[in-house]
Amino acid sequence: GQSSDGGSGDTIELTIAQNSIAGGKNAAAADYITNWVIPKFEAAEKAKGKTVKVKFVPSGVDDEQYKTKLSLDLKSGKGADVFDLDGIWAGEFAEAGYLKPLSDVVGADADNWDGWAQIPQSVQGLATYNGRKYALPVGTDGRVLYFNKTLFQKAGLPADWQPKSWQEILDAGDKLKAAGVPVPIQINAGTAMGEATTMQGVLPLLAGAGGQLQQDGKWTGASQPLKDALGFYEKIYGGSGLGDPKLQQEAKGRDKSFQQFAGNEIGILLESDYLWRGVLNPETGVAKMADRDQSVGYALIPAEEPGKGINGQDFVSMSGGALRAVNPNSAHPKEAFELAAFTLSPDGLKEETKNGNVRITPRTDVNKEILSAEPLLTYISDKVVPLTAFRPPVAAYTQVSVALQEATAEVVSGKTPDQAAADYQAKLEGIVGGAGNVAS
Amino acid sequence: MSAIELRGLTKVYPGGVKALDSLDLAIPDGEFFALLGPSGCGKTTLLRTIAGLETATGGAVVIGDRDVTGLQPGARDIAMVFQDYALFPHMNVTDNIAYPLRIKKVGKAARQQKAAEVGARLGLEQLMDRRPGQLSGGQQQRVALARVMATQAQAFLFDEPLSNLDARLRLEARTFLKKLQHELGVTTVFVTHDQAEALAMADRMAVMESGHIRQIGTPAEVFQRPANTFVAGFIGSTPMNLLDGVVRGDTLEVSGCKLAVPQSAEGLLHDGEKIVYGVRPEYNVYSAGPVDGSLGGNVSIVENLGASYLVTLDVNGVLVQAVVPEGHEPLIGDEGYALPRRDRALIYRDGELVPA
Amino acid sequence: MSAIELRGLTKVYPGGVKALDSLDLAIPDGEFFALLGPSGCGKTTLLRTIAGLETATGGAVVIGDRDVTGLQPGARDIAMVFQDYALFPHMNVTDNIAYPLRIKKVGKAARQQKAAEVGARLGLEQLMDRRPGQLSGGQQQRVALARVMATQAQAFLFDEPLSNLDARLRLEARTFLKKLQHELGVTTVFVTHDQAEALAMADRMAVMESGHIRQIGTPAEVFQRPANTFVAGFIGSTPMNLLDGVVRGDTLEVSGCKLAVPQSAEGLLHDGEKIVYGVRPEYNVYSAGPVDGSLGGNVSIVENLGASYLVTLDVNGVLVQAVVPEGHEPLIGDEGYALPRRDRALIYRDGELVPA
Amino acid sequence: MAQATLPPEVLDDAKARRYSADAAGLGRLRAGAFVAPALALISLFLVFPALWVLYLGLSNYRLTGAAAAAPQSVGFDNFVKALTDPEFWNSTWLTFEFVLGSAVIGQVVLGFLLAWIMRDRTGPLKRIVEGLVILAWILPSAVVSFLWVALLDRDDGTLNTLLHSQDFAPLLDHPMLSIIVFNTWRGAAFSMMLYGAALGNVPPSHLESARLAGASGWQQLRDVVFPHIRGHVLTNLLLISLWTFNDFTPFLLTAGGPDGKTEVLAVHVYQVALQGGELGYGAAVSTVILLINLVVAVFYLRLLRSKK
Amino acid sequence: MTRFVLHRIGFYVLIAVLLAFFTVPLLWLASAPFTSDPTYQVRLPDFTSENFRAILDNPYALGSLWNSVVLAAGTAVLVVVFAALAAYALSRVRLPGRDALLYTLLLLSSIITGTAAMVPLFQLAVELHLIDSQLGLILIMTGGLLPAAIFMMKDFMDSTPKSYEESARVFGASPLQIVRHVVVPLVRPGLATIAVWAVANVWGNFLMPYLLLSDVEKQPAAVIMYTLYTEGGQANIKLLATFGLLYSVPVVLMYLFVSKKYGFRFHGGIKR
Ligand SMILES: Nc1ncnc2c1ncn2[C@@H]1O[C@H](COP(=O)(O)OP(=O)(O)OP(=O)(O)O)[C@@H](O)[C@H]1O
Ligand SMILES: Nc1ncnc2c1ncn2[C@@H]1O[C@H](COP(=O)(O)OP(=O)(O)OP(=O)(O)O)[C@@H](O)[C@H]1O
Ligand SMILES: [Mg+2]
Ligand SMILES: [Mg+2]
Repeated sequence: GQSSDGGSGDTIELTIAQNSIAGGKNAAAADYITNWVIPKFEAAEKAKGKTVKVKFVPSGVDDEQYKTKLSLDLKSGKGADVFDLDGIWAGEFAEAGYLKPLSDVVGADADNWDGWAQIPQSVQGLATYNGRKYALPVGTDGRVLYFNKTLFQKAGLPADWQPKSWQEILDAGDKLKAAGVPVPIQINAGTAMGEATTMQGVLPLLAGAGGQLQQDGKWTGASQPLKDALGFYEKIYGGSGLGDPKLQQEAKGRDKSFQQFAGNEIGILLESDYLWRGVLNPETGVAKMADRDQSVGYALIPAEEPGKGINGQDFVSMSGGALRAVNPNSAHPKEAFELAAFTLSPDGLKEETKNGNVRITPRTDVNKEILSAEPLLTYISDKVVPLTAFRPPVAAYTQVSVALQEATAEVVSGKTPDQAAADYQAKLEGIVGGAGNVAS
Repeated sequence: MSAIELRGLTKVYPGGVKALDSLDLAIPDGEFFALLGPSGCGKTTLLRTIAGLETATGGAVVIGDRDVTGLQPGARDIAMVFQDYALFPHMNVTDNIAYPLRIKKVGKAARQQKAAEVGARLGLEQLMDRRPGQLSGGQQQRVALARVMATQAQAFLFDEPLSNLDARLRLEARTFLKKLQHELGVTTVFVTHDQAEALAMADRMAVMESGHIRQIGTPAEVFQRPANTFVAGFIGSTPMNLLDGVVRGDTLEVSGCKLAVPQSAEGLLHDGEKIVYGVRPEYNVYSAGPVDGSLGGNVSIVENLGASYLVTLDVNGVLVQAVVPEGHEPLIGDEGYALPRRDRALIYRDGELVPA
Repeated sequence: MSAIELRGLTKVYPGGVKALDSLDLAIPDGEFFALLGPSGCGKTTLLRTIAGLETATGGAVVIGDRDVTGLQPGARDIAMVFQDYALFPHMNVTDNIAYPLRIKKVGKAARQQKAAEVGARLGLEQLMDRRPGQLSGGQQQRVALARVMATQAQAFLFDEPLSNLDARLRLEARTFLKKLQHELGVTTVFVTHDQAEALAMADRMAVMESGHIRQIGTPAEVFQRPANTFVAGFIGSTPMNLLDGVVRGDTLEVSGCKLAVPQSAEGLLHDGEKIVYGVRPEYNVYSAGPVDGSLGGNVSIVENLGASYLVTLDVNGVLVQAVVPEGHEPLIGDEGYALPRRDRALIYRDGELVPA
Repeated sequence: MAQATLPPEVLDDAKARRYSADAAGLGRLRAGAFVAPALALISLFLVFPALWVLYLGLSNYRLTGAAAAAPQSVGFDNFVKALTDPEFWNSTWLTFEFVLGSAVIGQVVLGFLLAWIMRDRTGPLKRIVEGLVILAWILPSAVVSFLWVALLDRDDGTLNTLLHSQDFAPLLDHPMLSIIVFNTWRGAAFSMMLYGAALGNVPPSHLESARLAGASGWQQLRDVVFPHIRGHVLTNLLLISLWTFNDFTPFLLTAGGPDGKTEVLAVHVYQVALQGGELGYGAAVSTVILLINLVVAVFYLRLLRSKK
Repeated sequence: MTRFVLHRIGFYVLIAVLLAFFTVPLLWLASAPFTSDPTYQVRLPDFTSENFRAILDNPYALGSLWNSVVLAAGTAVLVVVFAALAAYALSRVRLPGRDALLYTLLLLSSIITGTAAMVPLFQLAVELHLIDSQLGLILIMTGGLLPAAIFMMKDFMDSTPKSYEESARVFGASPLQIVRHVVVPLVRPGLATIAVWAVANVWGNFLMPYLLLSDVEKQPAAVIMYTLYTEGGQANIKLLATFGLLYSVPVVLMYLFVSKKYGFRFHGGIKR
């Protein structure tokens, strides 16, 4: 951020940081920044008569560690001029003063950015805290139920399966089980899976039961929707044989669930679009599935019963997404914002998503074009994003999330949903500062 | 109490060092036997092989009338005192002495009584509660002896038990030890590299060199008639003069002097043959004036031996030593003559005593 | 080469042990001076205080005519050989010998030449590239000497340099060392606890006891007329007989026997007073039959000393030793008589020699 | 080597005790100068931050959120919170199991066993055994954790392959035992080396006198070896207990799971401070760990001094 | 005799069990990097070099190994030099409160390796302008390792005979000369042991290098190892196994070198 201090009078030096690195984690994103954004942006600025030098600061670590490093940097007035962060961190960063409203940092340019018009409200919400925009959304995602068509066929289930209620999922699971599928249903649970349990497990279920983590400034405790969600876990892991309780405890359980899904051992799996893009991808996935396009089906996550989901929905999902922020300490906030915006320009996004690196960008105009060849992402963009929900972007969320994971773990290891919900409420009160902030 | 017999005992260390080379030795019951030899000659190895701490490569060890070659050390019924005494530093004197009994599962009261008894015999009554670290060297040595005595073993093995003591204590200890062995009558093998110790204490002794025994005999035999130049050079508080000479008729020519043929070799030498003439400094009679048949030269060193002096003469470039009683010692540079006693001088041919 | 003088030297260790107690000593230039005494009497401390390795608690150390009391060891211009030689195990012989020169910033070529020279003088030519671990004890000792010689110091300090050698090597080494010192003429202080070594090597010697000097003199003086019973008991390869006695007119009654008053004490004793009668075994003339004025008893131990025997008589419960020439040794249990030489026997009153 | 009248250890020992004073003539001042660079680095990069941690423990400092911008002193609230938190006690208990199992029993016993059976051996066998043991010690933990996941994996794990067993999941069914065995494997080298040196200092003649008296192997250990190496045992215990107490590597294997069954204190602090962002509370827990370490150290030192 | 035979058999069985215990976990590292599609299963490798090519394509892999070498060597050198000097002085001169100081430092050093200390250390580095500086990181890690190093080193120093130093001193050597000429050569195995210990510690350290070095060009292998995961945190076993092997080789080589050259020796026991 302060790097410009040392630069010669008219050269503006900018840095951009992401949790991505060439040859490692999110390599494609890193390549995009270094090979396209930086040269193009410098050229564009040159054309405007400004000499700008951009440096990319790569990283390739756990999100927690990236967050720690980012926080420490920002706290001490350092850090890159432009940096990425998980949308869920917006609130806590804002409260800590690590992030400031864009219009305060950059000025009117921020509000006048032409991209806003292309970004759906729900996605804009990711970057919004207390009604003000703190960053640019980088994209979004969504969760669906994947299923293995080969196994479904064996079990006599349709290839265009779309359950309407939780019971239908369980019924399908029974049939799969009867057909000898080792793991009929995998819904992430337990602490070992970490946030995957929350986002690909308990939160979609909670939403499906009509519950929300936080409502009107109060946290939801041992409410009926939570008990229902935990009850669903019990039906899968509590001796029915529909799920594999041990897998939920393994430190590398999620990896293994991917391997097993790719290896035709799991019938139904609740996951995000990342499974399709990054895991099963026949070319670049970590658990490649050569016949992904033929044998993997997907369906919306149903509410517990039709109309019982949040806002009376029949189907639900959860979404997250990254943000690209301008460092409040930046010496050149305007140029930094320009850089951030440049990375999210239509041309840029198209460039970034070339060569199979397709993801759901924040811009509808771009999505239309790039997703056309990707049925799943189109499906998510069209069908899921409109009905999806987001996590509360507040500091306490991380701990609440852990408490939720622990609640599912308790159910998997044999406690009743009521008991687990009560334990959750007790922990919640500890986290959010007393029973006054909790509604049950 | 039993005799010890070694038959063709051989010990080769891993690495190829042949420390004992087919060695035969018989030590009768009750004898105090000293093993003497330069460093590295195999004394310790011999002792340790008897004890079973090293396994013999070949040959047999017989104690009493048991062949113990294959037995564990603990089963051989022998006791050993190590050079450093090997007292356990964390046990007091009583416990140290009683340790072998504890291993033999003797009851606590019984073994403490035995320890007290043996300790008293060695004058340790006042020290029974101390730890080894609080004892002087001589006291430690007595504790080590007491521990050995408490075992009532068939034989005692001592590996240089006195060499850690200072010179004065050593003298006392050797008198003490000798007396004790005499009283107990236990067969004892005593290793030392101090020839004075061996001479003073042993009933019989053996001189070893690189895994072989070079001479066995009583101290007087070994001192007066060393069987070969090796033993001759090794035994004696001052080394024997070993001078190269040639037989010239009935006389000998030794470094330019004419000497008489010693009594023991009379008639056994051939004219012109090369021999080594050996005479101990104690048997060289010194005089300030020329004497027939003596070795004459200039005094180069005079060392005080207490009641006598060791005078080194430079006889035509060869050093010859003689012991001179006090009051008669010369000054450095004086002329002097050493007359060997014919009854004590010896002749070595090819390193072996004549007659063998 | 300089004289060494100690004035009222006191050393108190932290913890309160007074190792040297206001000690005065003057060692003239070029003298070979031996320090003798039992373990713990302060010999090492004295040497180390001279060297500056310990700081004196009181008094002064003067070397040549410099008061060096406050100087660092390196500035005192002395050289010291430690008991364990302290050869640097990671350097070869050349580097070890040249080390003092390296410290003095002598160039590499010059110091290697000097090392070669000194090494040659001590017969180390073949060994210059070896490490200390590859040398025998005697060779190590010579390297330590060479290193000290290379320094060309004013004085040499030796702390029991021979006690790590085996008995045979020790004899050779002491002759060698004595000769070397004689040639170099460097003032030398030599610490030992072996009285034979001190007698044989020293020009003069001091006997210490717990931080005090008990006697200073030539070896002959100290051996023949020990100034007190402590020295008398300490010096001599066999300890002096020290017998309690009472003056009865012109004779002495010692353990039931009537003895003549020694020449040296004639006319100095009072009737009835209690004295200690001292006579060395070497000065006890032994005979098998009764002799007037002798100590008679039964032989309890006979020890071989080589060309003579040490016979211990039990005289009415008191042990008396005499040296008997070979061929005359009695058997254990025989009756025997020891007649002290009047010119060599001594009288001690309250532990001090009469006349002082 | 030529004859030494005194066995070297006797000589060394006596010398060391008697002339422990300033052999090189360093003097306090120069000794100070020698210690200074180390002390400077330690003060700056260890003592100062460590005190800072103690201070942080008294605040509600967080990585993010409002408390990051303006941390407030909360007195001993964090400590009260820790001491009333069952998870903390759970972690403490697990840590004791972990330290006791893997350090005090595992590493010490295995390390001693290795040193003992290798004590008078030379040649390739010794080199191979020692090399492998030390390899386990020096490999980076990131790599080592993979090795053990591969070993203990429920489906394809080498252990399952070797045992021809199905679905044997040590990390899930016996998580604590797994990390104890793991840490024993990982750390035995240090104890082995230390005991190797210690055993070298046991005078052979003492062992042999015991053998001559007929003592069995166990009796020799009890009566001769242990009394001799007590000091080494305690140094070793102190160091490896401290290290194991603060060892974070189990996290790489089990991530504290399943269900917190392996959430030892070091992992607990990691989760509290890094994943939960509660730096103040994390610092307080660290302080408590420090105090526990202190108690352990004092306990060992007492033990060392007691029978002297 | 039969007892003896049984004894032998027992001994070799025990050795075999121990060897297996220490070898079996290592098998994966020997096979996975050479297998085309490695999983957690140990399989007979098909000896592909593709994985190595893949890791060499990583722009940071080799550089990070070099950085690790720099950091480890730098830290080891500082730790050894400073610990040796300090341990020597502490061993030879009774400074007041020496033992208490050592134990306190040893205890405090355990806190510094934990997560809780990262904030103070980071802030300190910021204030001292040591962020993004390998030297700064080396200094910080040295500070953390020094107490234990001094503690162990002091045992080595305590057990070297003092007469060597006294002898050098009589010849007029200065204290530093004594340390250089005499003490260091004598305790070399100890120095080697401490050096290996320090290297192994630095080699595996992830958190501090990651926090204090932003510039990826300066980051060590421990950090780069973490980048070989995917967006969702999935291990790229292929790369990880291969890099893990490369990452292990230098420490192993260093150990072999040191153990051959100096041998390992430990001293222990708190002497008073
Ligand atoms: N454990 C061993 N391994 C290999 N060689 C050995 C071993 N012990 C002794 N030796 C060698 O065997 C020979 C005899 O050694 P031993 O210890 O018996 O001699 P020694 O006569 O007792 O000598 P010293 O007087 O020095 O005690 C020597 O050459 C020695 O180096
Ligand atoms: N560093 C020390 N601290 C305390 N006391 C000491 C120290 N060094 C020696 N002493 C004590 O000072 C006295 C004299 O010791 P010193 O070493 O000078 O005796 P020594 O005559 O050389 O004995 P030895 O013949 O055993 O070498 C002894 O009582 C000894 O215990
Ligand atoms: Mg021996
Ligand atoms: Mg001394």
